[in-house]
Amino acid sequence: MNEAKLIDELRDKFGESVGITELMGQNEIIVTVEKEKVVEIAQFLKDTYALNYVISVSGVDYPEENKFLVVYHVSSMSENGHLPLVLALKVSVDRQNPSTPSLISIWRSAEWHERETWELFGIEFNGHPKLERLLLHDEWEEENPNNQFPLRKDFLLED
Amino acid sequence: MNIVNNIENVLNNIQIVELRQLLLFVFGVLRSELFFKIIFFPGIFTILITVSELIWLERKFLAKMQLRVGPQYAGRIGGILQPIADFVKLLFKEAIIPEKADKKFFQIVPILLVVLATTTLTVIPISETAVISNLDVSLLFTFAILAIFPILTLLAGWASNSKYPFLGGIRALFQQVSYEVPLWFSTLGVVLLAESLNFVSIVKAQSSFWYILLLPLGALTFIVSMIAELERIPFDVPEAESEIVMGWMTEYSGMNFGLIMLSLYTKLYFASAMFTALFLGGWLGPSILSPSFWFLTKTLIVALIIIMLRGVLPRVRLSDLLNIGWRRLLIFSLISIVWAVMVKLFLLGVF
Amino acid sequence: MVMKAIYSGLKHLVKSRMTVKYPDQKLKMAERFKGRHILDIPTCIHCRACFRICPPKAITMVFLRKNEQEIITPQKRVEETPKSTQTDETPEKKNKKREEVFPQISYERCVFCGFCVDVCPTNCLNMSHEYELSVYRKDDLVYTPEQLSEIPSEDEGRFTIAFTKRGVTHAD
Amino acid sequence: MSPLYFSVGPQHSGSGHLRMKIELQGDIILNAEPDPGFVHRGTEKIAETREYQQNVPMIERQCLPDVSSVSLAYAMAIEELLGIEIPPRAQFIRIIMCELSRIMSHLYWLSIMGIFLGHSTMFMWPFGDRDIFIDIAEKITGSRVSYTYIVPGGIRYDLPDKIKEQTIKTLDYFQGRLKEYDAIFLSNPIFERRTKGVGVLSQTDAINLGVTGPTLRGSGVRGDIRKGIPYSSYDQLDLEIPVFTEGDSYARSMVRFKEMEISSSIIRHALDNLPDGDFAVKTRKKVPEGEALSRVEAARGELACYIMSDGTSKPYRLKMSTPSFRNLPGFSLMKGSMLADMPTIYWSLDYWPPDADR
Repeated sequence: MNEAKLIDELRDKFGESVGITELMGQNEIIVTVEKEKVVEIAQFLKDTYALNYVISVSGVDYPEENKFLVVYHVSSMSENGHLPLVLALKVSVDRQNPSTPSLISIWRSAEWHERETWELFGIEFNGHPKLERLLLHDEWEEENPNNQFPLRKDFLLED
Repeated sequence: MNIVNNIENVLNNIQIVELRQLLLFVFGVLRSELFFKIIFFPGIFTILITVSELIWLERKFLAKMQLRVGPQYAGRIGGILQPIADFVKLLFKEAIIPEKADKKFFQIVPILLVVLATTTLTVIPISETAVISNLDVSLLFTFAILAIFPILTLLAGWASNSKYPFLGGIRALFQQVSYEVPLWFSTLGVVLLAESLNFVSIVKAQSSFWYILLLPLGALTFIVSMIAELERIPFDVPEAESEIVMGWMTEYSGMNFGLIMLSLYTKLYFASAMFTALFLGGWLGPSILSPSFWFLTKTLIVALIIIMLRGVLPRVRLSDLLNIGWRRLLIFSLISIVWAVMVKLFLLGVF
Repeated sequence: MVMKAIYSGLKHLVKSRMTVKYPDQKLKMAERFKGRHILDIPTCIHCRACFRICPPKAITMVFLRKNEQEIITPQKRVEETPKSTQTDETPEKKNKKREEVFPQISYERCVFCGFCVDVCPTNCLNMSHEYELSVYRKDDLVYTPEQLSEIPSEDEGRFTIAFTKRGVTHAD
Repeated sequence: MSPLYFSVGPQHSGSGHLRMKIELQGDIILNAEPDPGFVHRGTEKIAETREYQQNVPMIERQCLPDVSSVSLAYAMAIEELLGIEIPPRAQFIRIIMCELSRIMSHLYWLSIMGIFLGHSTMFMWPFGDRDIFIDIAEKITGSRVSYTYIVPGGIRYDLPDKIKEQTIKTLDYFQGRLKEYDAIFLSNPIFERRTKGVGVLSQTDAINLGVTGPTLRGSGVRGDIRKGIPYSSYDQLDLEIPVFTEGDSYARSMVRFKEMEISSSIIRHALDNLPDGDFAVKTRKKVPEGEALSRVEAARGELACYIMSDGTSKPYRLKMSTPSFRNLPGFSLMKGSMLADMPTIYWSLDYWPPDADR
């Protein structure tokens, strides 16, 4: 399961839409991808490299660079357990109207994670069946109409 | 006896006629033997004492089985007065009646439950003489009273007018109705052998053989369907905490809840008393000890078995509950009747 | 069948009980148990290390109160402390003599993690075995340095876990 | 008959801090949808305002029955960022603490499973026996529940001296207790009747839904990080993973029950060949820039801790992907089952509301 082969294959298959890729310590790959191609790349990863098990989806806010980063951590799980490979698929999203295609059709397990990222960051996952209030209480919108999304950097805590 | 005499002649020379007759009548009742039976021996007083001690016994027995202490401070010796303390506490607790509830029925049900539970005990003979009403159809009488309980529980569930009690009430109805049929069939065997419906004569007929030895299957089905009738742990479905909080008792609080608990444990006492009367030969026992002592120890042992089951078994699902009720227990009870007939013809023919 | 369960249940009727009857029997705490803090006032060098490390910010630095009698409520305690000590930057200049401030711990916020004990250079702040800190008024939960310096009474619990033949129980 | 909507609410005796919106037709559940968030404390937001070491007590409070695994995941992520190597003795003591908290967490699960099925004795025994393990943890770490013992850079104190004998004695006593639990509850015909064939999760569904931990291993997938990607010298310990293929509540419960035996044998093994040496390494306050993902097998499942640091002494972004949050899809198993199966399925997922809400 050598990681370099995967990166090269990704490079030649998708060319420019695959941004910077790094090889982290023990078998962990970071791939940054553009928004448009993310669905195909995810489908490709799932089919050829059996990366079918989403560990977590986390949003990261970069106010200075005016962008969000949605990080999909995906690993592969087969009948006899974990395979060590973990791939961090990063999608950068514009901060003003953040929206990115939802990957539920490919990875069913990303559903709840995407819903939570939508609620705490405000990143639209179009195609997600059920983007509804999850962790915060129902009257959250009325209470703070302007900054609704707590995990953004500009949502300041008093303490 | 001179106290009685001089009270009597004091009453006699009261001038106002009506008052005199009334007081004489009241005094007559007070002295009558039936009054003593109703109020004291097999009646209200013993029932209350034994029932509250049954509650204490259950909590202490389960605590010991679960390696914990149980009631300890009330009444210093091992919390013996804890049930009384609970009832006094419940007296002062606010009996909340839900606003949308059907007030009339909501309040009648606990009272009716307690009344019915204690009336069933009037026919159970604690000893040869100590039975309040010696009906010759006393077994039939208990059938009738026990048939009213499901209606009351459904009424309680319906009157509370909220979701959980409604579900609990329906489930209680399913359970109690479907378990009454095997319950009565299992007693038929006993009636066949004793050739009478009267408890006293049933017990007398067991002088040679206790019926549990002759009809083991009947006894088993009786116990199992009685536990279902009492809604106790293996068949605790109407009051399943994890699904529908407290079933049909959810909305009751304060003394209403206290009365319902009292009626539940009175039914437990009645169930074990009926089992001893029907199958363990009520007060029959070697005569060194008084007959009522024998009756009470046997009832206590049966109650202990029922309580022990509560500490040992989890709750059954509603679907299995009904399966067991209609399929297995019904067949067992029918077999026990056929068995009783065989025993009647061959075995007793010989004696 | 059900018999196995019944047998196992009945077997436990003879086993010994697990419960510790708390008010009369008290558990003997482990030697490292992290209970209420004890402050050794003379050795404290007012370096505010505990103030900075405390995760829930339960420690505020206060002066020792000159007169003992007057009971101070927390608000009063908060204003009383000079403005500079509340901000968390390091004391202004090393050469300027440090204000004699001592840690005042509010047990409303303290999570007993023990970081302040680890980080204290002269380890004048340690933790006793006392865990019975319940009070009637919330303000009494704020322990002033003087209160922290009292060594709690040593009525230690004496009951420990004992493995007997009849199962586990708590013995003296 | 129109379906009956009712919510097994946050204050319901059968759910803990979680609301389940249940749609009932007669006795069959048409639709059961969990509504978490009642104990959401925003740990990830607060973590960004505190230094790395100050976060340890707060992060532990995410999953209180299983504290060491949470703090281990957090500590390992920071150590990966700092690029430091933990001395072997600290790694072994960390294993002991994790396995201890796994046993305690499974005991907690077993007692709640007992009371959910109406077995009051099964509620009391495991809670009582959990106390002897709490006593060991108190002797090692100084606090009974939230230890803050595993910190970035190793552990805070070494093992006290007489701890080995007490642990061995406790584990011997615990073997006998496991037989009792099995006799009175797990091999009880009514328990088997209520859990076999209830809430069946097939193997492919388990992987697609992304569930983790005993819920996964109950459906025939050998998914255990301790075996798949050994961390903190788990590879030096022999470790067999209980896997059941039926995928129903009974399988998930038996996985957890078997894991208690395995954990106690791991603790014995780790205690026997415990390497000596120092137990912690000096760490710097400022963590170099970068990101790290650490995966730990907590009692409820795989816990992934993802930290992005920007070179300051405070994390830029902390994301804990907790096992209970990833078992939320498991609630869809309740569709079509009976109301009486709702607690069985719910608690066979070993769902811990604060763990999911963070």
